[in-house]
Amino acid sequence: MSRTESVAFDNPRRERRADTFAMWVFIGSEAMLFGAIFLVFLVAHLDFGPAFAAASKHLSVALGAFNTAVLITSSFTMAVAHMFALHRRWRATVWALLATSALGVCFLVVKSMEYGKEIAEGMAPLLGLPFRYEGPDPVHAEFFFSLYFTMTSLHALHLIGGIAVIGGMIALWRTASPANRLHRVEAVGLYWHFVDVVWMFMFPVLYLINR
Amino acid sequence: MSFGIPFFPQEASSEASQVDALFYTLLAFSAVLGLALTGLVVGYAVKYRVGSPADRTGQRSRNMWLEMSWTIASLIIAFIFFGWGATLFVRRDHPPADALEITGLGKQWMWEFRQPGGQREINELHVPVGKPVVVSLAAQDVIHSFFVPAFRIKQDAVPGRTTHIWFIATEPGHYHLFCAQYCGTQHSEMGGWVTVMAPEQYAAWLNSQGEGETLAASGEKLFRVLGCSGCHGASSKVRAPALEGIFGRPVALENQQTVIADERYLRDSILIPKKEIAAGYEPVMPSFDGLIDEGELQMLLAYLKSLSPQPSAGTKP
Amino acid sequence: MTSSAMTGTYLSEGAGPRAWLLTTDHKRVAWLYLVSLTAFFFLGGAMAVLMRIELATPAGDLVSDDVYNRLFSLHGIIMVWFFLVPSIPATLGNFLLPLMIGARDLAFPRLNLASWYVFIFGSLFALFSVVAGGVDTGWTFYTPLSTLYANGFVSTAAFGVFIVGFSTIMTGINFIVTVHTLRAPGLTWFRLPIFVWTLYATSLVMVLATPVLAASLILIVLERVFGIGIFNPDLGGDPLLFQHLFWFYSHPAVYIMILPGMGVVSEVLPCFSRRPLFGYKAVAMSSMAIAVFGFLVWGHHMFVSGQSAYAGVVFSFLSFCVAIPSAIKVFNWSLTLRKGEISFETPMLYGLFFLGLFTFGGLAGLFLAALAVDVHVHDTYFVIAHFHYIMVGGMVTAYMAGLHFWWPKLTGRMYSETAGRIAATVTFVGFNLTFFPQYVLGFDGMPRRYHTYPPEFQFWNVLSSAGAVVLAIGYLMPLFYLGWSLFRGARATDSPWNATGLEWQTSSPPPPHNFKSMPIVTRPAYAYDMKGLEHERFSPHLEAGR
Amino acid sequence: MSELRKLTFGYVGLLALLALTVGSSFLDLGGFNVTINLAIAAGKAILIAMLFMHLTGTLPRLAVAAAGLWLVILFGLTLIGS
Repeated sequence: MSRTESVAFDNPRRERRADTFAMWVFIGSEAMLFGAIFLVFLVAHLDFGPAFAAASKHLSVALGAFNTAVLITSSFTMAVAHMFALHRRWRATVWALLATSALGVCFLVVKSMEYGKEIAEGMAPLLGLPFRYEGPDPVHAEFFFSLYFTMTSLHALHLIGGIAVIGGMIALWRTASPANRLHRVEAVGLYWHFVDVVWMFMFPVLYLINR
Repeated sequence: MSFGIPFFPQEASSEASQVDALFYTLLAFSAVLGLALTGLVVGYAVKYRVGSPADRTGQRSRNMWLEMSWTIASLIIAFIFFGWGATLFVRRDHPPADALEITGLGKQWMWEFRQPGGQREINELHVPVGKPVVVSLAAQDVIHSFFVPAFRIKQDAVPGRTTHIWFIATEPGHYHLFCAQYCGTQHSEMGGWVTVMAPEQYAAWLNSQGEGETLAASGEKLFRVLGCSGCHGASSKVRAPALEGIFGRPVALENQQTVIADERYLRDSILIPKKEIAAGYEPVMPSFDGLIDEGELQMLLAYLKSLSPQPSAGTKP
Repeated sequence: MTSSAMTGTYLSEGAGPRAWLLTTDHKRVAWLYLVSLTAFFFLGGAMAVLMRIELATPAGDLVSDDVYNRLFSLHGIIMVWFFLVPSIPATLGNFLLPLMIGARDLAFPRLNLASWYVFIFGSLFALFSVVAGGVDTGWTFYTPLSTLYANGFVSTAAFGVFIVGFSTIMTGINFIVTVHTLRAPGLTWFRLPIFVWTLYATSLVMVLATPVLAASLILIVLERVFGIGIFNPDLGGDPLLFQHLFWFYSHPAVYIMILPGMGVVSEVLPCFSRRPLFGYKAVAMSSMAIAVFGFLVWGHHMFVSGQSAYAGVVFSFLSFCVAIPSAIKVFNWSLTLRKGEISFETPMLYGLFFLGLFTFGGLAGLFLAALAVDVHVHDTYFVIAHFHYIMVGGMVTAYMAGLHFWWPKLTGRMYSETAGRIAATVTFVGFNLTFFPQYVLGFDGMPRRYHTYPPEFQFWNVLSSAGAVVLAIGYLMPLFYLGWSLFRGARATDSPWNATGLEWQTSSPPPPHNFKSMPIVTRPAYAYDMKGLEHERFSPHLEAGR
Repeated sequence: MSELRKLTFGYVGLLALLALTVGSSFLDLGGFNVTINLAIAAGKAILIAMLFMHLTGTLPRLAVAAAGLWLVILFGLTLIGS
């Protein structure tokens, strides 16, 4: 019985299939969450295109592009970890997982540098901070930055969640059976890649409006 | 009214009898279908109760023909009701051209109306019988909803845009006016009466209210006080689009698009001037967002519309 | 039977708070939900009774306008998110889904327990809002009222609902995966009980709609706390966008609530008619159709909101389309009774009352989908009557039917049949007395959410308030006789109603992992017309070849 | 190990698409910039889904198709209203 995590299954292969399916359903659900926020952004973008384009120019494309590359790399290392897990090369798996979470931390560090710069320049319309914006239509630029902070911080929260889960998984590594290790790596990997996909859309939508 | 118990609301507009025709048809249909189903279920329940001598042979648990036919019948009936309701509904968008235009402003927790002659009313609305009336609605704070049950009409007043409702009152009288969209603490107190009067009495009532300043006239005054005329005026040094006859005309924009200068465009141009810049002009106009309230905005819109000769019946965005 | 019948059941496996609060047995988790949801049901119900008492007179004499607004807002929030949405899935569904498909548990037992803790955590926020002074936005949280003008504890309430949303999603994922991967050998999709089909359809809606609600509530909280302006027209935001997002969730949420009720009735009616469900496939498919079409109709809440007339026409058309699968179901249920051997035990009474109330609620839906009529009755008591006929007359009645139907399986005890029949009848009478007058009130033009009203509406309001008292009695009665049966009720046999379905093939109450040996299914659901079903449908001694 | 080669191919492809999307944004193509950006993002999503997430099997595809369909409904019907 201990070969499966859930009493409902009597066979680890079926359990792994169920886990994978559950992750995909969860990802579908998450896609709806981000979809709704993207919809809000799209409606606003259609209404205030020029203001949004102007405001978008105040974001740092260099840092954004760098961070995108970091996330792509982390997805790659995560996929590599899964590959090692399939071949039961556990030590290599752990190293790849550690690399993945380190890249996740790197993304967050760069992101917080960006936040810091934007707050210092007075472009964060949060908590009553003064909004100083040199450009046309500051009202809707403020709207843009509201959406920018909402979307990116929601994404960052998901990333923090992913890093925490990888950490927890490594902490429990010794107690898990090989089957459990494999389907945990698989489940976390799916989540990680999904968070990456979200950023693949967020980056052009926020940073690259008609440079 | 029977024994003072209200079963049916009064019908006091041209819309009311048509909506009621659909309503009562639906009611008859629902009653027939509902009672038939009830009868069927009760009938079966009695006939096939345990121990009854009813014949139970030849039972089937599916019948393709029967299932297909009730599916198709439901579809046809549904489409008839859909078409009927939609036909009545789309007329809301097409008020008669000669309609009397009244502005209504919802705010927590009262309705403020301005007659075409400028007479101001709070929680009261006087209209003549037999004449189309358009009410242009705006909201100062939260969403409100203009609802006159006897007219069978309702329209939300949404902050940040202008909406319209029109009707032809058919019966002189005194009718409830409600706010139908929950709007905060005193929501249920927000409302009053619509008084429908014969045209002569309406004219007399208007006179007794004193010849107020029309909305457009107030708007014109505001236009000068706010300094709009400094740029938009004929003799100004700053080049700004002339506004004579602008309402309802197409405007070429800087980004090669063209929009019709409807209420939405004019409102946005005052509050968000950078959003749609007229082609050939510098985007120098400051935003008046926060400097004027909804009531003042309604005045400015009325003034701008008054600069156009054509009838200014509501066009929805 | 002796008390030894109770040993070796899921109830006898460990007592005390630890054994219950840390359980991962789906049957015990179902009880955790049952107890917490019952508390919320009576809390929300008490608020409704207070409102009805206030409305017995036109003047606002019992409570102030602020208090009244808080009462209906919290009544809505609690009833929708803390009772109706989880009601049948989290209690009966949790208990029965694995039993009905021959599984040892849900696919993810720990996730299941976690979902209850998340639910409780979220409900603490909502309860805090109640205790701290309430919310006065209505359950719909319309902007900009909720973001800029309301002065209650909107953020905590919205945050509570947001958290409870996670619990809903967890349950939905668990159910979907369970149905796909844990069906017993031989249990093909078209042999599944309709209750499983409806739980599946509901889960689909939960998983795909709840995140959109979560997004809109996040934005509300952000607007209130951080002052961003996504729905604030002064900052370029659009208040109607909130309505789109809100109803994208909240209209399908209505189907989250009603679909499992339809499933319960599809179990009860065949059982007490001794007949297979008429048109099984059509009922199964119409459940899926409702789940999908339910997403296409949200704009019918916005016909007079200022959205374009074109959108109104499209949404009206789609709303009429969603009426078809519901109509098909009603016809099928009615014809199930034909040539049956009908008996009228408590679950059947509730089931028949459901059929009537759902039909009359559904027919009112036609009025609301018809554009020109909706313009008149929108935001009036007509709407209140309509959705209470569906949600309370339909859903809660079905919930009571299911609770009475499976009570012997849940507890191993029988309740007093007489008391059950009386309660069902009192509920039915009280319900109609409460809500039928509201149809008339709505057509007469009384707007909803009114603390005071013009005196000519008083007659119908008094009737409605009197009905509410009767209805409250009808709902309180089961609390007593079901509670009494827990300790004094006669022992139940494994299948007291002689029903088909795998859940009746195991003992009452079931053992910890549901079945002593793996069941194999050889027959379609509702094989009431086949002889000797107890022995053929379920072959306990055949071990599956896997 | 051909698997590693597949993953590396995906990785390099993703970086190339990133370069392409950043580069294209500096060209003024009018309204097409947004279209191109979104198309490239969709391409990246497909690469990740197919190569990194191993999107195979009926059930996972069912989940993705459902979410996709529902997003189309959400976007489509909201935008006809505004």
